[in-house]
Amino acid sequence: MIDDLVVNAALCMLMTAAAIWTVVTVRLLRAAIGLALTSALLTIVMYRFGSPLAAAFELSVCAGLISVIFVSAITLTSRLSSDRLNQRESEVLRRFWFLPLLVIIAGVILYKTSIPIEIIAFEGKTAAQDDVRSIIWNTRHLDLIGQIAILLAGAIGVVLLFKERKHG
Amino acid sequence: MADSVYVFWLFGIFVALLAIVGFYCILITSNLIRTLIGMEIVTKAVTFLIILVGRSTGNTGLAQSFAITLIVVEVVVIVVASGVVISVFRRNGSIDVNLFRNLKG
Amino acid sequence: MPTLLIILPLALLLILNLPLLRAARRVSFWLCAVLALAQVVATATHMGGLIPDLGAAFDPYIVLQLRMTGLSEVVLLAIGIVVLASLFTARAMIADHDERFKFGNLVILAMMGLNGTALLADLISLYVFIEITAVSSFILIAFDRDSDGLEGSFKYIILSAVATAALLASIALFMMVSPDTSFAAVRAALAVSQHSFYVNLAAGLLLCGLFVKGGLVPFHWWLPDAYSSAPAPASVLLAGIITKVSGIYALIVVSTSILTVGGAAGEVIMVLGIVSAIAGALLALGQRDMKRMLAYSSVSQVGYIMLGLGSGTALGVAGAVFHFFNHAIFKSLLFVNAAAVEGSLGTRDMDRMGGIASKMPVTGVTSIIGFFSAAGIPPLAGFWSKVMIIIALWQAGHQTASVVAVLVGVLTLAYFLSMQRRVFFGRLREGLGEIREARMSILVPAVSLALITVAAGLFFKPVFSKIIMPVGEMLVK
Amino acid sequence: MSELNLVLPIAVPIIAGILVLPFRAARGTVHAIITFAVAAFTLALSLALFGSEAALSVPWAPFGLDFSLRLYSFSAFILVAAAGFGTLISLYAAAFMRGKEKQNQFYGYFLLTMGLVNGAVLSDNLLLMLFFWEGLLVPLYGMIAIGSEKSYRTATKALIIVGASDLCMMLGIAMVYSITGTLTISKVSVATGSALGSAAFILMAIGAFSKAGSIPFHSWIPDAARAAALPFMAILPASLEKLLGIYFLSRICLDLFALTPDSWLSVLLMALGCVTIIIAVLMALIQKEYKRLLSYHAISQVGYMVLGIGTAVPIGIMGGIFHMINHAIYKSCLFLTGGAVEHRAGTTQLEKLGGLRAAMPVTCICFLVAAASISGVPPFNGFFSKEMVYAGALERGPVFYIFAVIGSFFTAASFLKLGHAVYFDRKGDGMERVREASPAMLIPMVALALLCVVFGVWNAWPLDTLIAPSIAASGVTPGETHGGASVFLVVMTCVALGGAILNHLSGYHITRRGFTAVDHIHETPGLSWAYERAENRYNDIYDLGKRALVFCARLLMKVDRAVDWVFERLAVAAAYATTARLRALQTGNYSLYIVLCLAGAAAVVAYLVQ
Repeated sequence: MIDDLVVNAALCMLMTAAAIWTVVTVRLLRAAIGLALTSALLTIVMYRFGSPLAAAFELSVCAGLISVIFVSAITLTSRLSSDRLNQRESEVLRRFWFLPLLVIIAGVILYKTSIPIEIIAFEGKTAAQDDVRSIIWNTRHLDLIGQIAILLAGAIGVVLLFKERKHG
Repeated sequence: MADSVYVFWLFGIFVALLAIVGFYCILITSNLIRTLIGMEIVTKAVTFLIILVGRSTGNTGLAQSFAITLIVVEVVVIVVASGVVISVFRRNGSIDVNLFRNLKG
Repeated sequence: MPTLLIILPLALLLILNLPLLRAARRVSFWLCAVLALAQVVATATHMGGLIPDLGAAFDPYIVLQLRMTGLSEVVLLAIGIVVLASLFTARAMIADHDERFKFGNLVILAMMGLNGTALLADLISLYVFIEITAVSSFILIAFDRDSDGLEGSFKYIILSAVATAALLASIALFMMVSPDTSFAAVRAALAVSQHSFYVNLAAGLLLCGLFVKGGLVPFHWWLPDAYSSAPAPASVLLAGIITKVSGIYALIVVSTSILTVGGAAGEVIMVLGIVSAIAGALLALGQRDMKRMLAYSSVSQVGYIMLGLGSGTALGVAGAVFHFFNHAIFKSLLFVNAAAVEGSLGTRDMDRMGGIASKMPVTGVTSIIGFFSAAGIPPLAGFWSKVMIIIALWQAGHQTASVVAVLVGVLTLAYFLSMQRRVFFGRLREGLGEIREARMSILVPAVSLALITVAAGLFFKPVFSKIIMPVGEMLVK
Repeated sequence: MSELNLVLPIAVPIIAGILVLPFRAARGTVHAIITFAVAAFTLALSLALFGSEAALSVPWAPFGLDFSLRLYSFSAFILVAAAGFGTLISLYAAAFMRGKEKQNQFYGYFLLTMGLVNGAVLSDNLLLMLFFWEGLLVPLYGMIAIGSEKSYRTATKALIIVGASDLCMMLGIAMVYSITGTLTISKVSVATGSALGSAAFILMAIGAFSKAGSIPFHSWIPDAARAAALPFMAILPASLEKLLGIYFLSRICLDLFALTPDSWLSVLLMALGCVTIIIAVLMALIQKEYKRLLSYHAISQVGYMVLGIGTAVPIGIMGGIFHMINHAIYKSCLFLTGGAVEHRAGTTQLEKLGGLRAAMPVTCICFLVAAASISGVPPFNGFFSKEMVYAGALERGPVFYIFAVIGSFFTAASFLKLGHAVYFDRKGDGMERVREASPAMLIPMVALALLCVVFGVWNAWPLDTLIAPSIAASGVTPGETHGGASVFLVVMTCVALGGAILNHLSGYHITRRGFTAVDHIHETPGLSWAYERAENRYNDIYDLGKRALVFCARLLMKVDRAVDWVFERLAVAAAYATTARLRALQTGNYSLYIVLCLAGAAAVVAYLVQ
């Protein structure tokens, strides 16, 4: 049990480190890769926390699809992106050394503060509630319909925003 | 139950840290794409929180379905947002946040 | 019928977008309009008790956790009306057929999201449907892909992401105490554990997320940018209903069916209401851009709604709901008029207008009606809802808030007068001799909305006792 | 008499107004005819209703807001008066407005005003009354705003002042409601003893004052009179709204609150009345423009009404109400003469006018009658009502009486100046071709002047049939009043009037111009003979006194403008300064927005978690 906790904590630390790297690295492409790495580490933690299906989604969508989107957006825009912006960005990011320190301090402070957690009470566990597929298909139709709609909105958005405009 | 309390409290710290990193990124950068990356990190923090709550309460079914919904919705938001960024680039030739201050007052 | 309200828009969209049905796109505008009109008619007849339930027969086949209350009826009616107004405005303002088709699609998507928000009773679904509406409106704001539109859209995306993060975190925290995220379950769980740190944190985050969505001061920053830079028909929809449903309606529902209004949450809502009412009115006073002024006026009016909600009494909540409806009507009316003016003059700068009421009489008269209703001049509907809110505040013992609400009325009058004077009254400005009245498809919604405002004011007695007050009593049990 | 007839005087003018409003007209004949017909119909109807009592109550909206109207002696009397003025003015307007711009708006607003005034007079529910009362803002604003290019400022100022005081009234009504639990006027009766009761009284009185145009809510009236090109703008505030304001003040004092002579509120009202009389009349004295001078008198005369009602003794109250109706008569008449002069001579600057007596004899005679009336010259109506107010004031304390008499002296002095400057002095430049006004303008003028005489000579008739029943309905027993002015009062009045005449003559003797005749001699009457005897010897003292008085008048003018500045500039400037601060936060930088949002969220969460 303790081992499990230690491994999880170590993974979370790695994940935080990856996130920090994502933020402080100067090259945008590397930032996108850092994001994918964060996502992948999160996937492992999720899997170990007993959420395999969500973990699979996280891996395929966040680590996969979103990275692809970012990389394509970066290549689409960096082709002509001015040097001035890059230079200023790196100047700004030079100030980012401060971030890891900030995160460590915040972590220590949070660790030392003890906020009483009074209630975590979910004991009426039943078979139906345990199975994620049955929950999705049996009780959350509305969310499914919503997801269809939002994907449709995304499709319209892609058609509208990614395409070059006909006139002007 | 004591175990769950400890788990929630320990990993809750990482949720907070991820959120701090994400917001820090949004606030300090001058690049629109990096802003979106910051947004993604904040979303990661929230996803982690949901899974953590599921783990602590044992209600993993609901937590997972919630997380999946969240992932689907977020990807669409990111797609639309990067579509806006690309349009901005096509229009202005730059994705500098500082060009983004026409609307004020 | 609740199920149909969600399924039909989605089905229509899917059918219209089938590659085989390119021919259907020509009539897509009318199909969308008919759908919205059907919603208006069905809701109105249902409210009037004329028909039992139009789609009750279909409901057993698709099980969605929806609930149709008196409040949802009011909101659904407002949604239908504003969507119609927006569609007609789009017909006049967007020339290209293909663009108009896409615009119609987005409007219907937004309508579906709004309908869902108005009908659901579950926090996760609330998040999903708010996001549907939000994503549609991101695209709508950036529809023209002009510089301002993109900027407004991006700011909305970013601040909306902050709001979403708060919303999600709060739902997750609520899941710690509740096995389910339906409103009833969360409410029951909260009754047991009221004083926990995390529960209060969750409540605070939930409120803040919705404050951002609804554009209350100091969470309103995106709102003027988004409203003023969106294309005209999109700002009708945004100002009239989108932010109101996904922010304000959600706040009303959440604070009455999850949190118990009148406690600390009620105090927070009331303080923000006062701040928004004052700051919004003051900010509106200093604007030159017509749409931006109307946007800030929205912030101020939303403050009134929050005041009514924060009072925690049945009358106050009823007043809030009625003001919600009235605001949807008169604010879309004003935005439709702004669209007409912008369409004719090609500018939104009020300093470059003047005396155009002589050239655009219908627009001028309807905008006076909208302005009177917004400023709370009897007997228009806006007067009644403000009176209800003020009386409720007084009765609930918040005399100061009530006095502030009255005084903000003077500010409201001041900025609307300044707008009317700069735009419509006076002598016609030089160089504007050529302008003409807007097209029919803008005048139709303008006149209809004006008539609704007048009618809701004149027939206040039945509206109040049959519809509004029962809603208030239902919400504050 | 069916109860539904009560709705007609309200509905017919309003509907006619709304119908007239959208249609432009080049000459406006049709508009004028419709307006006159509606006004005449209202007059006939109100005459038919006069003497009967009726009540109509239809539940309309919740919170005790019923559509309830009540006709009884007082409201019937005001109804007749309002309709009468409306008819006369509409006739006059037909001549004056011919061929002017924006006739449709003028007649539309005019009809709306008539309907709304009738509604406010008849309503028996406080909120319903407020409804009509606030509604009057719309035509008021519109009427001022259509005047000229720059009238918007004035219109907005009027709207803000009147609107703000209406809000006070709304608060007062809310207090009354919370004290008594009812909004029906005939059922409300509040004791003024309690703090809340006193506050409610003051708040509601503020509403009445601003409608009536009493100090310190007056500053829009003179501006409106100048800014609006239409003399009617001055007529509506001068007659209809004043009628309404004083009507409501007396309702407050008599019905709602039962003001008693021993309460401090009564003293407050009287003090306010005296202050209004003196300040406004001193400012009227130094005006150099016809309509503006009349406007300040309109304010000053309100002081007499407030003083009379504030005495809370029967004779004073009757005097106040009688003065109200008299004032409406002679002030309308005076404004009509001003309008006629403007119409024919093309200016209302006193400096340019002069010697119009021969060219406009009828106008001149009407002016003389009305001016004599306002100054309180014996056979005319103003004399009798003022005597009653004096009697009431004397009963309460000599101080108030002395103020009132001083006011009377200055009134007479300023009207001597006005009349002399306009009608009698040597002819001004370009006044040769001035002709008498048209019959449509003369008829109302003559009718009003005749009324001045009728109400003066046969004053027992209006007092017995109109006013005594009115206040009797409110539970005040009218005593033996009419015509019974005591010898002392009459003598004092004559002394004041005589002093004013002497004063004027001596001033004219020096400057040889009526226009400047009172600019320099504002001495107490007792000293003017001394001046004549020894001009040089007393010169220095005289100069001193003259300077002091002119200084006082100028100072008061400054104070007046300062009050105006507070309303017009300071409030606006403060609002705009705050606006600028707030707008500075909206920098366009969304990082800042996020920080502010997070800060707000932190505050909210901290408050909830605490």
